[in-house]
Amino acid sequence: MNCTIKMWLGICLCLFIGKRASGQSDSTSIYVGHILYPSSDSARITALQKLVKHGEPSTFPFLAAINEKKIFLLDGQPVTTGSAQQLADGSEVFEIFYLYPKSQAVLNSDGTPKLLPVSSLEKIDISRSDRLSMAPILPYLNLANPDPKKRIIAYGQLLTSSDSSKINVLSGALNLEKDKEALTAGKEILFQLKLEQAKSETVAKAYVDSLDSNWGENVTLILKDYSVSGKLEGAKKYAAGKVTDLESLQGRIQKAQNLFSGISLGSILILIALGLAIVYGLAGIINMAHGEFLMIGAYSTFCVQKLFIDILGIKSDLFFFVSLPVSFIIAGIFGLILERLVIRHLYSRPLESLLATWGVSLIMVQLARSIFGDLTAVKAPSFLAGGYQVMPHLILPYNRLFIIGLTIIVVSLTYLMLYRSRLGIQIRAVTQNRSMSACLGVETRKVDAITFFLGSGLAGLAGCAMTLIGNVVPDMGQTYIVDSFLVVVTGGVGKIAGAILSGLGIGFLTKVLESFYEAVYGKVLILALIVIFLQFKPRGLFPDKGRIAED
Amino acid sequence: MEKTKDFRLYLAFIILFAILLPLGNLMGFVSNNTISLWGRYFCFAIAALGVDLIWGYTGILSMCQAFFFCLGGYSVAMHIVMKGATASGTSGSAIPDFMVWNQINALPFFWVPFQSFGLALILGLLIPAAFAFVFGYFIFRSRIKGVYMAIITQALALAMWLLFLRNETMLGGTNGLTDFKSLLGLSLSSPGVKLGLYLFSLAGLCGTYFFSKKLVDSKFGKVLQAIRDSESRTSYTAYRILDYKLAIFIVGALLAAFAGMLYAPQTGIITPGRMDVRASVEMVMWVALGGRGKLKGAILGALVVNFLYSICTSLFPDSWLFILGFLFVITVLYFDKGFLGMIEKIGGGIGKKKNKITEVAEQQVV
Amino acid sequence: MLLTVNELSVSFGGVHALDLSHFELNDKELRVIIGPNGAGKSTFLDILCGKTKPDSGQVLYNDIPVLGKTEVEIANLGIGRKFQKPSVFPSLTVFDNMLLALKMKKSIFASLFFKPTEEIDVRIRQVAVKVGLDKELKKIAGELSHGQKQWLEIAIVVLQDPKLMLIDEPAAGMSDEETEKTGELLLELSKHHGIIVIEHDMKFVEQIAKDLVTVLVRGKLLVEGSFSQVRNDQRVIDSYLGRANVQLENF
Amino acid sequence: MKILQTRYWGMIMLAMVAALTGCGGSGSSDKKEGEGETVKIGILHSLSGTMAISEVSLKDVVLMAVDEINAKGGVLGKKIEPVIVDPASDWDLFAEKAKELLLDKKVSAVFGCWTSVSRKSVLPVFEENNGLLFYPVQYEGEECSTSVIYTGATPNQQLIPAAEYMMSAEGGAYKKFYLLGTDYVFPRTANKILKAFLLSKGVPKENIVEEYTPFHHQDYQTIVSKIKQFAAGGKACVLSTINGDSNVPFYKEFANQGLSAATCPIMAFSVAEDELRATDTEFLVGHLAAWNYFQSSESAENKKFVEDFRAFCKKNNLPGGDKRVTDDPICWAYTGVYLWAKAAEKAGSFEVSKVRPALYGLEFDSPDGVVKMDTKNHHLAKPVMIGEIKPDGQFDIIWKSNGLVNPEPWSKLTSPDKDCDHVAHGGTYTLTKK
Repeated sequence: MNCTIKMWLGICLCLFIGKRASGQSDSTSIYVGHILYPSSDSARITALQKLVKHGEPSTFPFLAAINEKKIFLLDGQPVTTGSAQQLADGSEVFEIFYLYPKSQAVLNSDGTPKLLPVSSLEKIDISRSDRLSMAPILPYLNLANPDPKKRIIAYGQLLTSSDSSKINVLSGALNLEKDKEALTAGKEILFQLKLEQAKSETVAKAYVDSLDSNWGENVTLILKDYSVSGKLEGAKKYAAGKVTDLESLQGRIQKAQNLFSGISLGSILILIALGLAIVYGLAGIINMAHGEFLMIGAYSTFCVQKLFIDILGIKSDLFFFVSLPVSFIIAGIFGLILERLVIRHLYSRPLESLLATWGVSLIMVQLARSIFGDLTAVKAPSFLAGGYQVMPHLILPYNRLFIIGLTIIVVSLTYLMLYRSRLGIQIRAVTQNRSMSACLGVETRKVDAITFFLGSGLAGLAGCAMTLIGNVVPDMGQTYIVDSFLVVVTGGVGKIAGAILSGLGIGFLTKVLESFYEAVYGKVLILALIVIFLQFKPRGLFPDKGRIAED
Repeated sequence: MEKTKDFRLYLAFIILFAILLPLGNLMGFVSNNTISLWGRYFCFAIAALGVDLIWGYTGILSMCQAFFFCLGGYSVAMHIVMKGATASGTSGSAIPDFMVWNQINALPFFWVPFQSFGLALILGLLIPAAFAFVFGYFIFRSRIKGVYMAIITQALALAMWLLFLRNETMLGGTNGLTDFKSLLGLSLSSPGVKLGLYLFSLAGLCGTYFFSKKLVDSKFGKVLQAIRDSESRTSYTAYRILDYKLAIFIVGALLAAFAGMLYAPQTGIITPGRMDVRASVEMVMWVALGGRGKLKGAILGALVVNFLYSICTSLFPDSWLFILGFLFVITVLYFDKGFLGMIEKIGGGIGKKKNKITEVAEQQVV
Repeated sequence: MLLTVNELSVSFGGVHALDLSHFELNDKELRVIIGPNGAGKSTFLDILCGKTKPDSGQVLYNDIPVLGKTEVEIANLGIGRKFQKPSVFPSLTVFDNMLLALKMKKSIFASLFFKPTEEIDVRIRQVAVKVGLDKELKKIAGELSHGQKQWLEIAIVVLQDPKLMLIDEPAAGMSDEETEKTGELLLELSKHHGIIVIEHDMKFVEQIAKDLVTVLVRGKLLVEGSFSQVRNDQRVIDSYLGRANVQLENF
Repeated sequence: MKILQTRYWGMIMLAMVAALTGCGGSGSSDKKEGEGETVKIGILHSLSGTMAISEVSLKDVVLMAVDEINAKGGVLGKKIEPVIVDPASDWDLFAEKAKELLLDKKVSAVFGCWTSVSRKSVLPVFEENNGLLFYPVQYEGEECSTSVIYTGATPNQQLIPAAEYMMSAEGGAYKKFYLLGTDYVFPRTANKILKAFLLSKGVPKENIVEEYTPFHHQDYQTIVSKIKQFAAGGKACVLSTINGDSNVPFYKEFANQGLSAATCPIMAFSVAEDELRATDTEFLVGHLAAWNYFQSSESAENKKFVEDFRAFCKKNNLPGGDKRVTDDPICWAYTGVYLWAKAAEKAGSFEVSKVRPALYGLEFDSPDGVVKMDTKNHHLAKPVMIGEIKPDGQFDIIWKSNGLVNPEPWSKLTSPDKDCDHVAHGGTYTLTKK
C-alpha cells in the first residue's frame, strides 16, 4: 500500500510537470488548515475552492482522501487509512498515511507501519456539497487512483473538462495504465478527443478505425454522434458505415444475451421443477408446499452464514459451500417429516394431498415469519460478484453462471441416481407400479420417504441458489412455483428429460418474449403457447407410451 | 324421510338467516358489519356451489374460479363507477376518476356498454361464459384433465391476475375499482340497502342451491358423475364428454360470476387481489373442507371457512395462519369427507342422536 | 358383411402390436379371438372402438369407414365395448349405470330434461334379470363383486343395443358356474348381435365357439377355423409352446 | 321424541345465532366510549401476507407510542387501548376489518394501511362511518379525504426535490432519466409527475424512459441490460419506484452487469432503512434515496427515538430485537399517534368531528424536528432529505431542504386546476381560472 501511494503521488507529479509551476506555497498550508479547522461553514468551502483552483499536486492525496470520505485527524495531522488487517479478536486495524504536507506512511518508532483501528482516529465530516466543489479537479485526483474503476471514471470526466492539455495528460496516464478494461475505456476517450480534432479525412478515418478496433462501451454512440455532427464529410460517412456494422453486431450480442438470460432462468426453473417432478412422478402429489422447501433451503443458507460470521467469526466465503449440503439436508428432513406426518396418509388420494400441502405451506410461511421476522438476505460470496466479460457489451454474471453450473451438476447427479443406482430402480419401479413393486419386495414406504427427502432436498438446494439472486423472505417460494408447475406439466409428468427440456424452453421463450413485449404480456403469451402445445401433446413432451398408459 | 329431514334443515337455515339475523339487525342487536359479512359469505357460497359442480361432481379441478368471480364483480363495479362518474360530472366528462388521473381522456370502447345496468348484468355473465367456453373448449378437446387441468387453470389465473394488475388494461390496475356510491339510484352506504343486498344474496344462494340440486339430481347430473368415475366408459356409452364438461364448466363460471356480481357492491371494492392464485385455491379449499361432491358441503365449507377467517384475523392476529393451516391439514387427514363428514362422525359417536344429525350429512347418492 | 378389416397395422414405440391383413365378421356371428399374451387382441378391439388410432389400414362397418371417427360416433354407429378390467361407474347405483347406458338421445339437453318412464324401467329390469343383477339395482356399483361388475358391464353394453359387441375376457375372475352362465348369456345375445369375444379360458371358448375361432400371434392372423380345427393345428400349438404359455394345459 | 327434537333444534338455533354474531356481539358488549378508563384505537396493518414485510414495523411503533403516552398518563386522563387486527394483505379484508373496528369495536381513531389499494379499500368505510384514519406512508397524492390524516409525504415532498437535486450541479447534473417502477398506482402517478417536471425543465422526451415491472418481480436481467444501453454515453440516472422485495434482485443485477453508483446512480423513492435491515447492502452502497426522515439524523430527539424503539422491540421480544431500525414510515406512524393525542387534548374530546379541526395547524416535535399539520388539507409539512446508502444499511444525509416543505396533494404540475381545502371547500375543489 505504501508503495502504491508513493507511485500515485509520483505519477501526479509527473503528469503536471510542465503544466503548472509546482511548489509548495505558504497559502496552500493555510487553506489546508482552514479545511481541517474551519472558522465558519463558508471558510471551509472557500478554502477548498482555492485549493482546487491552485491545483497543487502536493495537495492531491489530501483532496483525494476528502473525496473518498476517508479523512481523519491523528495528532492534529490529516491522515487517511490504507489496507485493513484483521486481528485475532476479529476487530480490524488499518495502515495509516499522512497526507499533507508529505504523503507517507505513519510508522512506529521501530520503523514498522503503525496499525490503528478507525475508532482511534478523529473523523472529519465534509459535506457532499463541499466535496462536489472539487468537481473540476476530480479527474486529475483519480487519474492515478489504484482502483481501476475510479480511473475509468476519471478518464470519462476528462472528456467534458475544458482543460486544453487534457489529451496530453490522458496519453500520459494511459502509458501507465495496466488494467485492460480501464485501458479500453481510456483509449476510447483519447481517440474520441483526437477524432474531434482531426483535420484531414485520412486521420479522422484512422481514428474511427481505432475506435472501432478498440471497441469500448460507448463506441456506437460516439461514432453515431460523429456521423451526424462531425466536420469532415467523408469521415462522417465512414463512421456511419461503421455504426451500421456495430449495430448489427450489437443485435447479435443482444441475442446472445437473451439466450444466456433464457438459459439462466431455465436452469432456475429446472432446479425447482426437478424436485417437484420426482415427488409428483412418484406419488402423483401436487406438493403445494414445494415452494416452502425452497424457502427452508434459503433460510438454512442464511443460518449457516450467521453461524459462520456471528458465532464462529469466520468471515470467508466458505459458508456458502457448507450451506449447499446443509440446505439440502435440512429441507430434506423437513420433507421427510411432512411425508411421515401428512403425505403418508394420502398416497391414494392425490387431490387431497394438494389441499393438505396447501395448509402445510400456510403453516410454514407463518413459522418462518415468526422466527426470522420478515426480510433477510444472504451476503453473496465475493467470488460470485461481478461477471465474466466475454466481450464488450456481453457480461455473464458469475452468480448466474454458478446457478447454471449447479443445475448441470444436480441434474446429472439426479440422473445417475435414478437410472444408474439400485435406489433409482426402486424409485422408478414404485413410480410405475406401486403394488407390483411391493410384491417384488421393494419396501415402498421406505422408497416413498427417500423420494420425498430427495425431492424436498432438491428444492432446498434451489433455495440456497436463489439467495444469490434474490432476498430471503417467508413467501419467496411463491414466486416461481406456478412456472415450475408448468414446467413439470409441459415436460410430461415425472420425466426428468422433459423437465429439463421444457424448463429451458419456457425460460428461453420467456426471455425472448420479454425483450419484445413487457414481462406480463410475455407471460400471457407463454400460457397461450403451452395450451396450444398441449393440444398436440396432451401428456407433455415425453408421455408414457403403450396401451396400458392410456387408461 | 329424507325429504322431511332436508325440509327441516332448510327451514332452520331460512329462520336463522332470513328472519333472525335481519330482525336482529333492524332491532339493533346485530351490527351492520355482521350483516354485510354474511352477505359476502353467501356470495362465496354461491361460487363454492360452482366449484362443487365442476370439481365435486365432474372431477375437473379448476383453479381459476376466482377469475370468473372477478369478471362478474368487475362488470357490476364498472357500471357503478361509471354511474358515479356521470353523477359527479367532473368537468362534464363521464370518465371514471382513476382514468382522469391516468390521463386517459376518452372512455375506452369496452367501457361504453357498462353504462346500462341491464347490459352490465348481461355482459357480466356473458363474458365469463364466453371465456369459459373458449378456454374450456381447447382444454377439454385435448383431453387435459386431473392435475394438468389444475395447473393450466392455475396458470390462467396467474396470467389474468397479472393482466388485471396492469394499468393499461384500464380497469384500475392494482387498486381495482372502488368508491362505489349508488346502484340503481340506491345509496350503497345506507343500512337499508345493505340489508337488502344481504337478503338478495341469501335468495341468490337459495336459488342457485335449488338450481344446482335439480341439476345434479337429473340425468345430466348422473352423466357428470359418470364422467368423474370413468371417462372412457362414458364416451363408449355414447356421451360426448366434451359437451358435458364444457356445459358444466360454463355453469360453474356463471355461478362464480353471479356471485361476484353480488359481492362487489357489498364489499365496496373489487381488485385483482380477489383473483390471484391464492383466491382460487381458497375456493377449492372451501369445498374440500365442507365436503366435496355434496352441495350442502360446499355451502357449509364456504360459510365456515370464511367465518373462521374473519374471526381469527381479529382474535388471533399473530397466529391465525397456524390455526387455519392446522385446520386444513387435520380436516384433510382425518375427515376426508370434510365438515359434513366430521359432523357425521361426531354424530355417530353420540350414538342415540345419530339419526338426527346425520341428516345434515345426507348423501346425494341415495 | 358386418365388419371388414383390411391391412390394419399399429405399432407402439417401434414394436408391431398389430399387423392384420384381412378380417371379416358376419352379422349375428359370434367370433372368438384367441392368442398368447401380447398378440394384439385387445389392441384390435381398441382400434375398432376408437380408443387407439392405427398407423394405417381400413375398417368398414356395414360398409361405413370407422377409422377417424370419435368414440362417441362409433358407439352411435352401434359398436359396444366391454373392457378386460371391468369399467363401470362405481359411485352410481346399478340402476343408474344401466339407465345411462340405455339407448336414447344422449345430448346435454336430452339429459337435462329426461323423465323416467315405465317403459325404460321395464327394459332395465329385463336386462338386469338376464345378467342376474335384478336384486342389486339399488346397490352402489363400486360395492359389487368382481363377477357382478363384469355382468354389469355386459348389461351396459347390451342396453346400448349395439349391432356389434366387442367383449374382452368376460370370464376373467369368475367361478366355473359364473363362467358357464356368462357363456350362455353370450350365446343368447349372438342371436341378435354380432359379437367378438377375446378369451383365454379354453373351456369357455369351447362352450361359446359355435362359429369361427381366430388365432392372433404377434399381431398377425395365424389361423381361422372351427374350434376343433384350430385346436389341432400344429402352428397354433407351436406358437403357444414357443411362448411356454400356461394356457396350453387347457388346450 | 317430537318434543326432544324441537328442543334440540331450538338449542342449535340459539347457539348458532350467538356464534354468528359472536364477532359483532363482543364489540357491542364492551364499554361504551367515555364510560371507562380507556379509549380505543385501531391498528390496521397487515401482519401476514406479502405486505407484512413492511407493515409489521408500523404496528410495533404505534404500540410503542401508545405505551409512551400511557406511561405519561394517557390522553384526557384515559389510557389508550390498542385493538390489533390482521387484514392479511387482503384488500377486501382491509375494508371488512375497518368496518369491524369502527362499528363493532367503536375505536376513536385508526392507524393503518400501507399500500394505496388498502387505503382506497377502507376509504369509503371511514367516510360512511365518520372514522379517522392516520396514514403514515408516502403516497401518490390526488386524494383529499375528510377521514384521512396523511402523515406520509405527498409527491412534491419527495419526488420533485429529488429530481431537482439530480439535475443540479451538486447532484451530478444528470441529463437522462430512466423511470423504473413496480406497476401500481404510486409509481405510475409518481412517474407522471416526474415526467411533467423533467419536461418542464427542458429535458428532451427521448432522454426519459418509463418502465414497469409486476409486483415481486425477481428477474431484472432484461431491464438492467436495457438501462445499460440507455446509460451508454453517460449522464444517465435511474429514478426508481420499485417496491419491496424486488429491490434486492434489481440492485444485485445492476451491479453484476457492471453498472455502479458512480456511472449511473439510482435514486430510490421506496427504499428505506427497514427494507435494508439485514439485507445484503453491498450492491446498494452509494446509491441514493429521498425521504423525509432518516434514522441517521443527528438530532437528540431522533437518537432517543431510535434507542427507545430498539429497547421496545427488545423488551417485547420482537424479531430483530435491539438491532431494529427506524425509517420514514415508522417515524410518521409514530408521529401520527402523538398528533392524534395532542389534537384530542386540544379538542378536549375523542369525537372525530372535534379532533379533526383541532389537527389543523398543529405542531409536533417529531424525531425529525418540528413538523406542522397543514392548516387546511390534512397533510403534514416536513423537511425533505436525500441520503446515500452506506454499507451498514444506513443513509448518509447529503442534502436537506431549507425548512419545511408544504404538502401539495394535487401536484401543481399535473393538476394545476385542483387543490385541497377542508376548511373552506370541504375537500378537493377546482380553482377558477382568471
